[in-house]
Amino acid sequence: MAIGEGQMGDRSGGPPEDVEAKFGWRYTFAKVMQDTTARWGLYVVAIVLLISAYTMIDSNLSRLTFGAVSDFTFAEALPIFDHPERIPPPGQGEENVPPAFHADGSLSNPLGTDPSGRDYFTRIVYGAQVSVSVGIASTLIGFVGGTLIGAVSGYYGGRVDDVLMRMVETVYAIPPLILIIVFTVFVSGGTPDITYAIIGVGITFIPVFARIIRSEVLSVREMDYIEAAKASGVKNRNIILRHVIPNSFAPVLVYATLQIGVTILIVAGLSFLGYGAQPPTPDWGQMLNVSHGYMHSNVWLSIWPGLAILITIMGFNLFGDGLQDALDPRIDD
Amino acid sequence: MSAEPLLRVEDLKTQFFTDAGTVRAVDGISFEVYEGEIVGLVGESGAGKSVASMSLLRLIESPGEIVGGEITYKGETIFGLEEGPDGELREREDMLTNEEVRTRIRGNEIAVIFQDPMESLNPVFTVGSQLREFIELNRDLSNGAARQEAIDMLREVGIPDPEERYEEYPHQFSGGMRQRVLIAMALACEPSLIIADEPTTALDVTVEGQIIDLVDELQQKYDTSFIWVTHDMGVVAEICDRVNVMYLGEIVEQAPVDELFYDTKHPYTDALLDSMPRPDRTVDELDPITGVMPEAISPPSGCRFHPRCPDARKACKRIHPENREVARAEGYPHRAACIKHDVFGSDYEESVPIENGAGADQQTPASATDGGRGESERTDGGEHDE
Amino acid sequence: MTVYIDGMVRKLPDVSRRYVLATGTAVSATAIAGCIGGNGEDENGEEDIIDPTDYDYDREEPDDEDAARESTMEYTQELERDEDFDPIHSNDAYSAQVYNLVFDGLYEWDAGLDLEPKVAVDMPDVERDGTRYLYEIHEGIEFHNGEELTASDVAHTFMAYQEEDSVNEAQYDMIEDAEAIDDYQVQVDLEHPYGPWELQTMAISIVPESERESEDDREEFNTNPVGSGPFVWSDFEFNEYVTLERNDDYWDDPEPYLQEITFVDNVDEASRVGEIRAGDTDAIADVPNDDWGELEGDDDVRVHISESPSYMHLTFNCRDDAPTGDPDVRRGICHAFSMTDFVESRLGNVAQPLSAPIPPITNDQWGFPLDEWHDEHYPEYDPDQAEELLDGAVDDDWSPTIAAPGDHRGDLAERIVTRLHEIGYEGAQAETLDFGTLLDQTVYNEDPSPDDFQAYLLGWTGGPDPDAYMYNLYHESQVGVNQAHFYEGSDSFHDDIAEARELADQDERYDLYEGVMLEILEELPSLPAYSFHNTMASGEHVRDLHAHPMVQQNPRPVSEYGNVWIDD
Amino acid sequence: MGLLRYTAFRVVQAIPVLIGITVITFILANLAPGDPVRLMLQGQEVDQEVIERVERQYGLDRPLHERYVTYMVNLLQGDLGHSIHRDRPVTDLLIQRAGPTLLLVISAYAFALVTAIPLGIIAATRRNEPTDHVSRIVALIGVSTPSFWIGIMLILIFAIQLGWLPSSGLVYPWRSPAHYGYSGYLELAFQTIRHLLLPMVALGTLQMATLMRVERTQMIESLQGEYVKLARAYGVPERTILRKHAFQVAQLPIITIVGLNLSTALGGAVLIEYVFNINGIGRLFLEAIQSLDYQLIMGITIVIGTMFVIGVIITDISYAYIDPRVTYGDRD
Repeated sequence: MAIGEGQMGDRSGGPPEDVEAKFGWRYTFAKVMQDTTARWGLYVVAIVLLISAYTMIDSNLSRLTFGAVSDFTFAEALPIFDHPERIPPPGQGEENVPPAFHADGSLSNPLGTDPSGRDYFTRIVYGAQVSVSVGIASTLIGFVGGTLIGAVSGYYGGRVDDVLMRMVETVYAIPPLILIIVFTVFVSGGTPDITYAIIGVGITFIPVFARIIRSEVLSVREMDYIEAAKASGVKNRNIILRHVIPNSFAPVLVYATLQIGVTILIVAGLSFLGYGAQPPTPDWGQMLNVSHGYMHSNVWLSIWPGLAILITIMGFNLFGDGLQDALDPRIDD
Repeated sequence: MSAEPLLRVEDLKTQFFTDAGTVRAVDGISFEVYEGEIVGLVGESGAGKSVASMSLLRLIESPGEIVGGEITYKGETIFGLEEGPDGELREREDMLTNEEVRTRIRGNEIAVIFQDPMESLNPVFTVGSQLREFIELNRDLSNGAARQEAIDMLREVGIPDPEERYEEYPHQFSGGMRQRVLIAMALACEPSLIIADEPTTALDVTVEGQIIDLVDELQQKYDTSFIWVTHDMGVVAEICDRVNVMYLGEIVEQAPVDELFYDTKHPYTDALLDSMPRPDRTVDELDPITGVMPEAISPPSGCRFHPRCPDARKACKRIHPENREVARAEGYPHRAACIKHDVFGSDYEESVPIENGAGADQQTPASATDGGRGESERTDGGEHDE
Repeated sequence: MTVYIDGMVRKLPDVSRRYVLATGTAVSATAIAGCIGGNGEDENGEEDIIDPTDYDYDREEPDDEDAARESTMEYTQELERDEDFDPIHSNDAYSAQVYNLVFDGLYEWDAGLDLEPKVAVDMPDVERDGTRYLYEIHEGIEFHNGEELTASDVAHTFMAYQEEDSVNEAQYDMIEDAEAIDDYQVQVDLEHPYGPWELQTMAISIVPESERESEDDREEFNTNPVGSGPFVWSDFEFNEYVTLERNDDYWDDPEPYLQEITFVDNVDEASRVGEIRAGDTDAIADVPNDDWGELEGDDDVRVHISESPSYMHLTFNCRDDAPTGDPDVRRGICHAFSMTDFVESRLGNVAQPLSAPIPPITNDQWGFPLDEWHDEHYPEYDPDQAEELLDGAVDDDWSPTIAAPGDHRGDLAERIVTRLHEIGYEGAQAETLDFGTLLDQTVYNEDPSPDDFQAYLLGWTGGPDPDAYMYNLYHESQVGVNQAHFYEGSDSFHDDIAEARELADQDERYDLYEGVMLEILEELPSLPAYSFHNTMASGEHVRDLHAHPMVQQNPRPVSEYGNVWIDD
Repeated sequence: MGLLRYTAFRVVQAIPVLIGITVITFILANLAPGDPVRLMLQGQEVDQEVIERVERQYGLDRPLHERYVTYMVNLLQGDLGHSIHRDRPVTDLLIQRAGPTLLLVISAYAFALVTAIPLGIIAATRRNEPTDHVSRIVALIGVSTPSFWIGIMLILIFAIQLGWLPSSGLVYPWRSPAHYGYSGYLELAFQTIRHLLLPMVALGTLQMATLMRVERTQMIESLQGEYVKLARAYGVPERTILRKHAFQVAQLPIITIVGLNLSTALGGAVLIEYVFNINGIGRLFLEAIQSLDYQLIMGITIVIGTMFVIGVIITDISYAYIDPRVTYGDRD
């Protein structure tokens, strides 16, 4: 069946299929920087990426070097940071402290603490790494899987195309959140974990990428140099890898950027329901899961992670929109 | 010719205000259209032909704007400015309002045939219903009568089985057939003037011939005036009575068609004619115009054609010639904007020729404008309105 | 009747809520709560752990009785009902909350967990060394179908559990026979003396024999029950709501004011609190700890609380192959974190810390010296001692898993693990699991390896008899059914538990249980954690509502101690 | 091909996908951890004999492919199996729970369409003016915010702080007013809307924002179309151009996206039903997952997948109905 009519890419907005293969990096970058909103998007993305890279290195280094979680992390060298997973010992530290601007708040916990007494600001900052790495990792899975399936399907056509496309449509037909939860719970044997979530999300994104790549391949396939390669006896596999895929890349790359935002949204939902990141990992969705129980007693616990998600996804969307505009001459705003 | 022209355009200026600067798409053109004649508007793409023709209907969209000049149609002012008490320009009181232009001019007085028949029809409505809608709107006919008129018109423009095809959608028509529909649309509104904006460009040559013959025939039958916008001198020769040659927003030559071809007064027209395939010449003799037309956002100083002009001299860089009458034929003036003609009284003859050879080919629009507009002298003493 | 509930599975229903019971005669309630959690006050003089008796509201009477008799109430339960309303087969507290209003008990509990006669006229006569009980019942009690409740209905009820292969059969399998002597006298014979009988087992809901003769009858009866209670079954939509109407011909006093009561559920606690704050429902069950203050401070809301026989425990894998088979390791873990601190900071409004394997309210019937035990035996937070005990007893790369459901128990597991990390056992991990998975991995795990779990956190709700806890949670016969610590214990440990169960003499039972409990505190096969209170919140317009210690008795709209009406 | 035949054609085309959905769910469900029988008998002392009896009863002793065939045969007769945890037929449960979910999803869509289309058009016609900027920012926030978070915030603001709207649950318009103690159908309708408002907005915001972005882009594109220029040149009033000439063309992609986004909306319903305590399929799904009620999980997944496929078919058919360019049949 014809789910999507080639417009599956529209899940999150503008159709990417007409993007021209005009893909000079500098040109693109310059165009993105020209647009005020896209530029802000880029800044946000850059900041979030930097934070996650920093916290990732920091937490890994401290684990490798010092062992115990309670040991020194570089972040703690800065007075505003605490360790994201440390619970203050009995008698020290307080639970559910409101943000600093609140009458009962304190400057040492600018955003307050969570119900276990952990510094919320630190946790929000460290939460970036989970969202971002999950976003990127699962988009990558979808991207690679989709590219392979789409390329093979589009290149060979016929039966292969039929079978692959039916499979892809089947995966697409089950709403991602539901498919991912079923996948996560069953495959993990009832102990969900962020790894399963990443793989699950990646799989549900394969169809979208496959569809885009396939339609690109269908147009690339007819081009002269492919004919020439075929005629000169180059193997199918090599044609696909060396010629077809690289030439179909541009629109998918744009789409991938936009998709990272969608991924973060879905993973937030998963973690909120308890099927994504598990405690005590600081993850925004997981923090919303915990803070949901405190929505009446400490509203701020729900507000901060939500804002963090909102800003991050907005950054990716703005940047993706800018990238799309830069690569797609159809509409100039 | 003594009669009042149907349409008079005087010093029309249309500009686009973009982030990159002001684009003077139409920069002070004047021409007339008399009843029953086909007037050509010729030039390369980007010369401002389409903007000029859309200006006549006040169909210029933001960021474009008509900034000066006067358009008079059958004695009514489609566009006209006057100086207010504080010296600022304001719209004249007798100028038609937007609503008046829409209801009294567009369609029923001046109709349009667009360039791209594939895109001009709305894909989700039947051909007939679109035709009928415009007829109803412009001719005050009842629904049924408009429908009958539409079918008659379709037959008139040579569409077989018009009753059936009336119910069909644009995608079921070929390009030529769609252009016939557009022609039927224009004629059915019974306007006095039809602006045909490159109506045959998108069609292949045989279809183009058929369409031109059809228009020729219908024009004589209905005695409608046409403004025929094209870049193709061949079409001009075939169909037009009088021709305006446009270059970079200006009319550089204006003459009855025969005069233009046999007594060309402007080097640009010459170049256009040389670049046109003609039965009396071999392919080898084709001589494309050197260089590319600069962008209207930064026109060259002096004569705008001078960077590409084989006859250019130093004076051409300086002097910006207006379109002056250099001869008269068939009762119409033959105007040209080139200072090599005596009426300009310039120092052309004494000026040193400029080498516009292979080097000029490479000249980018930007470098062609080095020195800027400030230096240019206008022979008409006109004001820059920036 | 007999009910046990596995403690407080918060967010969504789980497969196994259960029951078990006991009875009692006893001591009046004293608030032990405050004494256990250290000084009970922090520096600001605020109490960290609230005292439920502070929330004993005075009785209220309506000014306008007629208006009160017009009132209707919606009660939002905290979990979905299984929708089994036949007391013989029903196995969940939330269905029980409904059917307890439809049926009358032979005996019913008062607010101190004492049994009081209801259908029965008085306490039973005991004969044959505690194996024969004679009951006399009130005359003139009518079922909702108009038939009289007679002794044969009572006998039928006692026997039905076994005859119909009820899931509750195990709690009644000591009954040898029950028969009506005349219309108003019943004789029940037991196979052996049964300790908990008088404290809890004989509190059964009487069902009409005539309505449940065939399998089909019982099927119908299960979702359209007929009892003799103060409310009559009215309307029911599976998994949506149950509505009961006042029984205008109720045989006993008082007759309810409420004309109608509807039970709905909302399993999400934040959403439930939202409902009561927004005034969308009249009362909700189970107030979350952190919303207590918010609701208490809300002028439109009244909070209700009662101690309950709930019991949370941290139980260890005591098999020899597990490091936690070593009592030093168990004690080391217990010293590594502070239970008191956890309860004070996370659950201070809705729970109290424990010092023995029975909840304080159960002890109200028995009077074990819990304070003393706490001081002498309960492991307090002492990281140095923890390190000392663990050092050498386990390897440095020891990586115990503590499994728990994803609620407050998950938080506790996380807390314990963090503390173990702090003293250098970096490999310790908390595993929060769905309830079904958790049970599979722990209790139902026939051969649990040290990798499956070295400790787990679960809960149990019993009643006034210690047997509910001792037998189910510690006796070796219950391994793989209710627990999985595989604790072997001293020579007499399991025998004593079994013996206490089959004794009628409560003093002898006291002595046996004292030894068993002290051994548990000493050897720590499991660490008593905390006991949840039963909480409710109601709109201010809901009057004369009082929380009951047994969760299945709430919201208890009508009793000798309260008669709820809505004051609009 | 006529519209009817096209419909039949699309339905036939959907069959492999529907079968695919059953295969995927069946395979996933049979990877279920733990022993379903033990789950079923939880809390009871079981011996091997009982386990085997139950296995036979549920056919769990037979090979996977045989079980699949049995499952499919039953499925075709409308039997989706038996919920172990709830001890009820899965089909009954789904029928009972489908109403609230459909009510929620459909009203969220209605909300999204009713707001997105006018806003998109306004933004397109006032391009780069303040109105446009504001609505674009709203749309951007809309596509960047988790729906459940919007739900939580709406509850806190409108139900708790302001007390204007209920915080949870739905009032079903198909029940009698008497059930709720309402005076009549008018009050029933009013209360239905009051209860629906917050979850509808929470679930619909993402759809609204997505549709609005597409609507704006499409309208801008459509307004630049030659046919709009032509209509202007023939003196068609601007309102007619907007409402008829440009609008009709711009709606085509919207229809497709409405169908495809059904997948997001159905997934979002899980979260929204959880946050608002709505007894729909979404919450049933979460409960089924919690209790590993695998027959129920399979049933729900298949039904939701089917709902999506039906949704896409409906939108495809309406697309074909509106867009004359679709030549029924060779469109894929």
